[in-house]
Amino acid sequence: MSSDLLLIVLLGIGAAWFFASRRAIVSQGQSRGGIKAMHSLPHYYGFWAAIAAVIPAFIFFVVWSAAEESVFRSLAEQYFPADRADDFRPDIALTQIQNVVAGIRVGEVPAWVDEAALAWVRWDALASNALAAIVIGMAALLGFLAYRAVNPDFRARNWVERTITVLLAACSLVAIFTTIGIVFSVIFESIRFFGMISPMDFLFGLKWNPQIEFGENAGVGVSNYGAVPLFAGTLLISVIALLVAVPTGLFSAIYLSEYASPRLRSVVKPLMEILAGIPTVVYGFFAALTVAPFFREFGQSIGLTVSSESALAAGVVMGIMIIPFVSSLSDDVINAVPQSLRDAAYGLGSTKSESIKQVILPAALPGIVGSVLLAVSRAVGETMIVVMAAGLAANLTANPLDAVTTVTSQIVTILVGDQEFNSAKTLSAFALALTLICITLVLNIGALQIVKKYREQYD
Amino acid sequence: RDYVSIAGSSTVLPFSTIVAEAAGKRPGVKTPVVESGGSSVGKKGACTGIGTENIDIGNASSRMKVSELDVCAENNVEVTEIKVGYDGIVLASDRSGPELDVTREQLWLALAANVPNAEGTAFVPNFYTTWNEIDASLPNIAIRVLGPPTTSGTRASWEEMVNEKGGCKQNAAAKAILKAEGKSAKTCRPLRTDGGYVEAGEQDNLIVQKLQEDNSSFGVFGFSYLDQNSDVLQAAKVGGVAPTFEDIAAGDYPVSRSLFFYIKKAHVGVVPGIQEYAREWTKHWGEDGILAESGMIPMGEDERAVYADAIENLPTLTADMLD
Amino acid sequence: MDMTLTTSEPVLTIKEPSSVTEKTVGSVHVDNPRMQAKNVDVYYDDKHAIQDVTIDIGANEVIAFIGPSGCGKSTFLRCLNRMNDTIDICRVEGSITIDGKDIYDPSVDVVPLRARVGMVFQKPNPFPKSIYDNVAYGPRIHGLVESKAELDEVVEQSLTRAGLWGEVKDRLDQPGTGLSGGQQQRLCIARAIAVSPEVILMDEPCSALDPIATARIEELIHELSDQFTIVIVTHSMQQAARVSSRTAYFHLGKLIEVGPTKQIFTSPQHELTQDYITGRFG
Amino acid sequence: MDMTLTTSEPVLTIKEPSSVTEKTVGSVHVDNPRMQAKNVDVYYDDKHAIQDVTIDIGANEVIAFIGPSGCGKSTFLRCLNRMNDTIDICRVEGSITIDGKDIYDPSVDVVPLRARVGMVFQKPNPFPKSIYDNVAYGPRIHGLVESKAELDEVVEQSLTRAGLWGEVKDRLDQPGTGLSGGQQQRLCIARAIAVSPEVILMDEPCSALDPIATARIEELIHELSDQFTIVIVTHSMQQAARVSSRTAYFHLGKLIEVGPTKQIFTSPQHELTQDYITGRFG
Amino acid sequence: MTKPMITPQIAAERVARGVQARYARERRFQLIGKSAIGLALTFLAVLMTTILIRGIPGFFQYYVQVDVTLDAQLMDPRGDQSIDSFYDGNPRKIMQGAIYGLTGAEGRSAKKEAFKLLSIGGTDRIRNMVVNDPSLLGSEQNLWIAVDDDVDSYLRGHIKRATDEDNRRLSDRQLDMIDDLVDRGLIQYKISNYLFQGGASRNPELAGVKGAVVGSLFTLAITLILAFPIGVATAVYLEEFAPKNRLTEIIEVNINNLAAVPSVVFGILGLAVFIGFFGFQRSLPLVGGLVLALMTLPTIIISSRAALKAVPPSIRDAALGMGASRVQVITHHVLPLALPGMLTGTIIGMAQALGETAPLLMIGMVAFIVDTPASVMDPGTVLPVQIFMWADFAERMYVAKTSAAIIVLLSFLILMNAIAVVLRKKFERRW
Ligand SMILES: Nc1ncnc2c1ncn2[C@@H]1O[C@H](COP(=O)(O)OP(=O)(O)OP(=O)(O)O)[C@@H](O)[C@H]1O
Ligand SMILES: Nc1ncnc2c1ncn2[C@@H]1O[C@H](COP(=O)(O)OP(=O)(O)OP(=O)(O)O)[C@@H](O)[C@H]1O
Ligand SMILES: [Mg+2]
Ligand SMILES: [Mg+2]
Ligand SMILES: O=P([O-])([O-])[O-]
Repeated sequence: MSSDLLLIVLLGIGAAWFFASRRAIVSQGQSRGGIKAMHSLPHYYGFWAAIAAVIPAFIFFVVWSAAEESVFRSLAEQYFPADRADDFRPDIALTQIQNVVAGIRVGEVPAWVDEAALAWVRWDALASNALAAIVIGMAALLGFLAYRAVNPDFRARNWVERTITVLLAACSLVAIFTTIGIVFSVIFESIRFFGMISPMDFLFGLKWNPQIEFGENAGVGVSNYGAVPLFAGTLLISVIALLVAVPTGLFSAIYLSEYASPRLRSVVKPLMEILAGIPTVVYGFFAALTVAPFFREFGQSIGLTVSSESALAAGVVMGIMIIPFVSSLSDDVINAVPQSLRDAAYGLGSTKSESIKQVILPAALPGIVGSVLLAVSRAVGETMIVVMAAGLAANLTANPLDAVTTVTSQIVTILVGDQEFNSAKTLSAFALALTLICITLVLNIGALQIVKKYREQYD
Repeated sequence: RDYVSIAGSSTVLPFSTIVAEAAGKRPGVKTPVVESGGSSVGKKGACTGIGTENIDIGNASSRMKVSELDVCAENNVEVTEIKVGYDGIVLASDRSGPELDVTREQLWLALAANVPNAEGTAFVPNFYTTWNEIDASLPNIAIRVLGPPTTSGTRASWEEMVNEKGGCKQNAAAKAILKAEGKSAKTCRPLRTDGGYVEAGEQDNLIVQKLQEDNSSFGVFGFSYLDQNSDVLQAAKVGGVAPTFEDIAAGDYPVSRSLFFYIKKAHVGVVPGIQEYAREWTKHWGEDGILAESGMIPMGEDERAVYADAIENLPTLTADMLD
Repeated sequence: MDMTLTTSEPVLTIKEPSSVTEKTVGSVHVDNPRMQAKNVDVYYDDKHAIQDVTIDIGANEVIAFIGPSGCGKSTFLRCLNRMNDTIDICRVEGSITIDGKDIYDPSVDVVPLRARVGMVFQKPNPFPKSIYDNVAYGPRIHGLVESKAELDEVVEQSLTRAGLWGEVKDRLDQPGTGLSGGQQQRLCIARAIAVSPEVILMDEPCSALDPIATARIEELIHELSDQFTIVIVTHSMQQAARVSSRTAYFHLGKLIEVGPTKQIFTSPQHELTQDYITGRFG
Repeated sequence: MDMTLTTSEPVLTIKEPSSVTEKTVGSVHVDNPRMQAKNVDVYYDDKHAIQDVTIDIGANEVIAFIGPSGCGKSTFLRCLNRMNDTIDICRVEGSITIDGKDIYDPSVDVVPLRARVGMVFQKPNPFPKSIYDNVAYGPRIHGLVESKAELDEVVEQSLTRAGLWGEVKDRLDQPGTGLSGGQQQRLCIARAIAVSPEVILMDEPCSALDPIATARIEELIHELSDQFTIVIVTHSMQQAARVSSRTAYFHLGKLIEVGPTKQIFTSPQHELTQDYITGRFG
Repeated sequence: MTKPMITPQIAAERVARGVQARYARERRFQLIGKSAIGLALTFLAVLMTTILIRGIPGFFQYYVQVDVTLDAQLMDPRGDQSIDSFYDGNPRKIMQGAIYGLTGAEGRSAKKEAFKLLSIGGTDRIRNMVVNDPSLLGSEQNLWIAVDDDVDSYLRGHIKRATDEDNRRLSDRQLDMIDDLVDRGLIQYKISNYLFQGGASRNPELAGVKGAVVGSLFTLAITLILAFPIGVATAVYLEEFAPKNRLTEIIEVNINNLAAVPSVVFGILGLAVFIGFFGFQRSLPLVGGLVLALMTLPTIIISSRAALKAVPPSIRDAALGMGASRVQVITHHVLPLALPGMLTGTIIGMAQALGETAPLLMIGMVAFIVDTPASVMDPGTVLPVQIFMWADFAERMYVAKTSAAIIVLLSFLILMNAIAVVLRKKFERRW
């Protein structure tokens, strides 16, 4: 039986037990004085039986399906020719067998492969029948047991709800597992990196200049892995972006929530949100070919040397991109400031702007900080604009007219470009990622503290 | 897996995809999937692991080194090397800008991280800021060359062919210093990071566009981008030779390299379509083929015959073939 | 004493004030009016929330507005310093004057008006700022002081008058929101008096407070009454009786009766007032 | 009549009930108790909001909880159907029984408990659903009816008993939130009685309503009192006097005095009760 | 009681003194607000205009009208009308004949140049015609065949006759032929039927976004199917069930932190876990969807929690007071009310997922994939990747195609948002 069909059958069995149990409880209840005499509503008994039938069987199905192939592969090894040539490759042989099973015959196929494939097909049939039998049997049996257990005193609702709660809790673990997964997928490489480059040099070094270190080029250039210029560049570009996005976004939010008519607001807000959805390649071209030359020419006209790749161009365009993060989220937060604070300010004779500046904004600060943080995250994570408009040169500078680069764009460039998995250069991407995550973690904990502190203050 | 999986050099990618697309037109053949990643990913991918979770063919814009072949040996993987053509690395600028006719040695002086000092006694950080400081015949404009980042094979080739072979090994002062310090010429390779050479990402189109914004800048990229944009770009002559189709093919243009792909032999006969894909190359790699049309410089007849033969017989690449 | 128990049977018929304009019972005018409302009507969109109310508010008196829920006490109170302007759908007709000047005149600025007619709200609403900044807010925005020293003095004086100085003088830089409910409300009063208003409007200022805190606020109102005109809305007749000298009874948007507090509570003249006072409803 | 005016000077000293446990004045027990609270203490974290309260609630009586703001009336009321469970920091000690069964017993399911002890809140809070669905919600989740016809009947009956049927029978499918405040509150009462509870808890059910709506609700309470036990929290002594047969006076977390309403209002025995009744505070 | 330092009279004077300046400040403040909005909208307008102006031409391309005879001999050399036979055929000859006829090209080099005017898509097209309908063999057809990308660029004015012949990709003779065809009305500018029907192609005139659109659909479907329920479930658990303790606080910080993790790191995760550990193939929309789902999850969780917080407690109280269980309160009352807010978060998250390339680089979705995926287990790519790759191809005509693809992506985005906004409106029925 194909697995799709099996799953449908499984659902069918669940549905059957649902209806059976529901019916059973209704008729049992009848003799006891109606639904009122039962602990739970009939459909909870139904759901209980369905859960009992479907969930364990489904888990079994998943585990079996995951394990099946490796079992077959080990079984298939018995078909390998006894007199194996030196270049006999078990994995390729298995692939070949599986190809034949899938109906792909490439070139001439040795007889034993055909035999193995035939066996494989047999096992497959056997296994899928066995699986079907077990899954259906399990579902039927457990469903039956649940069905039998049904009686008006059975706390079906509590059990169903407990299952739901467990499922919900399981979902909240996904976020945890994601983090664990991320840490695990960068930690080993990072450790290897720190085995080659001392963490001190990495964290406090002032020069970032990794050279290709493999193949012909091994040991040729002197690589520097000082991450400070990257973090400084990230900071510089983010600050420029925030200088564009925060005032524009915040003032837009203020105007929309405090002054604009609801209609204007309902039109302008989604319009501004489009800015966040424009692909970053577009922003990249815009930054590199429109904004950067503009700054350069403008700079020249007033006697400044502005390089074509400048933090300024990248930062400004990135700022445009993240305006909606600040405007939309701040707008929500400003709206949520209790009316009582506005009343208090107006009652004392504040003008609107005074009450906004001195009361509403301070009160909304935690939320605004949150929205800015989200905007910063987006800015820090952005690569395309940086690579296209700010270049990749890791200059340690505070001059926005210079070319700089950011952590994320280095990570992406390293991982996308020519690489060798054991070179310090490639590994440095993982170390950068790990460091960045640690830094954002600290930032987030800090932000949480700010939010906590201010949250105590109003309301 | 019922399709061919290819990865590697971003230089070979455009040509590889053209062939893949053509190969996929046959009924019942799935078009191969071509990923980028760089030459070393291609070479390493070809050499690591057998089994359908690994790639079948690796593209590379530089030939496998013995050390790289060792990886294959370690993994018990045999590969076949197929050369498909050449690519020239050009230095180009906007047509409205000054023309440039330089030698590789001058380019080295303009772009290397370290150059011999005026007395020729030691390497010092590159101090040239304008072209005419290197040689009076060159224009009096600031040195500003946009090119690929350190993660690029194109850049590595440039460093090898210009800085090492065309620069340090030709320059008397440099040779003397190297000898005195007991260093190999390889140490001449790194490019300057003080702004004379600008890492502009691996987006060659962007470099082309930036050159049009600023006509005193030069850009380093593959021949095909020059070919497509010949109406707006002019190429610098290197060693007196302009990067034309004919001169690169003839080997006269000094900054050019060969393009390869490596077939994981064990997958032939397992994953369908590998050899068919390789054969497809032979249909297009001639002077009139669509690959030439897209800017790949074809090999000569004889070489084509050799590699067409290799595609049929799949000889295993061995270390002595590489020397 | 038996008025509260005239019946333990529910009252079924509540009379609405007749809809033809009926004159308010009692003397709506006083000799030395600080504010005067004449034929004021207030609408929320179509809803006629205040109907033809005419009343004087005397200088330095404490006047209480009482009446059942929804009768328009708050609405009328908020007209007195144009806080209703902040509600889009609210429309005010008729005239309200302060010291003879119409506050709804187009030439009148609400900003100085609200500095003259301060407001204290039902729920204490200190700003999420320090105690000092809460009190200093008004003088600062209105530019009432010339120096930091002067500001310090205004803050101290206001807090003292609000009976809070002793309790907070050592922690002026701590957030106002950290105070207890009663203290917060006194802080709000201090904040209001810091701009030296002539009139202070209070909308059920004690309804969120416990009896002990309430007693302190009432005491404070009593003390402030010799310098300020105070209008207080309250649900509690007892409170009205304790703090006010005049009382106005509202019913479904109309001003039914006005008079000296003593008189309203002992011998109400209008039937509705009487019913309310005697607890037949409310 | 003069009790409200014993003084127009503010009262400055509010006595707190002495902190040593002092027995509640009056008879806390009744002959036919439906619910019994014994030595109940409630804490919000450290805050001791209810202190050692013992009281019986008789079958089919209307009992009123009165007392100044923050004295714990709502807190105690919410203990009676374990609505306090929803507040994390709230901890209840002592025992509360309904028909002799401890409702805080770990084996007790709150769901059926709350079906037996219904609740009506201060602010009318109909579900954002149709009028019909509002009333049908309880019977549906508790499985009280077997068929649509039966459900229709329950809905009609409940609305009729809540005195709302006539007003809404033509628009049962319209949103409950579209009704006026008083109608909404009656809808909430209808919703509560639709599950045929034994006890209905009402927390200031009329405080958001105008006098006309309030009168209807009081009438309704009166009518319901012959089938249900009703516990009502109110700020208005008049209302307590009108609707209840027994009254309990709370003060700062303590139950000070319980007794027949008439007696509490005419001859309160505890000093605090007396002060409150006579309007010295509150 | 102390005498007030500032009497009401003094106060009134001082207030009056400053009031004009304060109103001026108020007006300035409003003006700043308006300019901020104006500025943001101007940016948007500039960007959108640029995109539209650049992109619209990408929806069109030039076609040349040719008459061909589907010669059975050439098309079906084996004569058995089998697929193999058709693929052994030589439709190229037929196209050559047609174009030589049209241009009157004589001589080897002229013929070669003439044939280069046509896209190679033409030969594929006539082959497909007979494959799909063998009865067409031998018939005469009048077809509009796409011109080669260089010709297209010339017609668009990107290649100019004024340029030195050596420096352009078309010879003078070719230009003459083209001009002649244009004069005869045989070349026309028409809506491109390759853009939406074609997959990725290295022939810019044949390249289309179909594969990428389908890939994006598959990927986003997986993302939505996973991220929305899991995100909402997590939010519900944290907001409604979880005890407030250290663990939940850690989860909260952790989720906030995940929102700040650069997207490429999710790609690293996907590579390590889904491809490395679970052994999925590279380039699968399934894996892409999984990675993007993990990336989108924090956004959805954070906004869903905010939406849940905003549900008025009175509704919960009402339902609890009726004896509803927690799960019932949530499913009957809280979720319906919180859904609009949850949808907002989903819109933002999905918009970001739609535009992502960096994490997909790591899992092999940045690849040249011609075939349109038929399921989430077929290799596929997505729109932003397509844009990213096209933007870097050397051929000029990709500039227009890229811009057109950007418009397609934006339309996709706006469509997605519109659906969500409509849904939100529907649930927002405020009672
Ligand atoms: N913002 C508003 N929009 C529409 N109607 C309103 C608004 N504010 C008040 N109303 C209505 O105006 C009437 C008077 O309301 P108001 O708040 O003035 O009553 P109140 O006497 O202060 O009542 P309470 O004692 O409950 O505070 C009420 O019917 C109320 O519903
Ligand atoms: N959720 C809570 N958390 C902490 N303290 C609370 C909470 N709810 C009530 N309290 C405190 O418990 C005490 C009793 O509150 P409760 O709401 O029961 O008073 P009440 O008599 O109903 O007052 P009111 O008449 O204002 O409704 C008050 O001091 C209050 O501040
Ligand atoms: Mg009010
Ligand atoms: Mg209460
Ligand atoms: O990708 P490369 O060809 O530069 O190695």
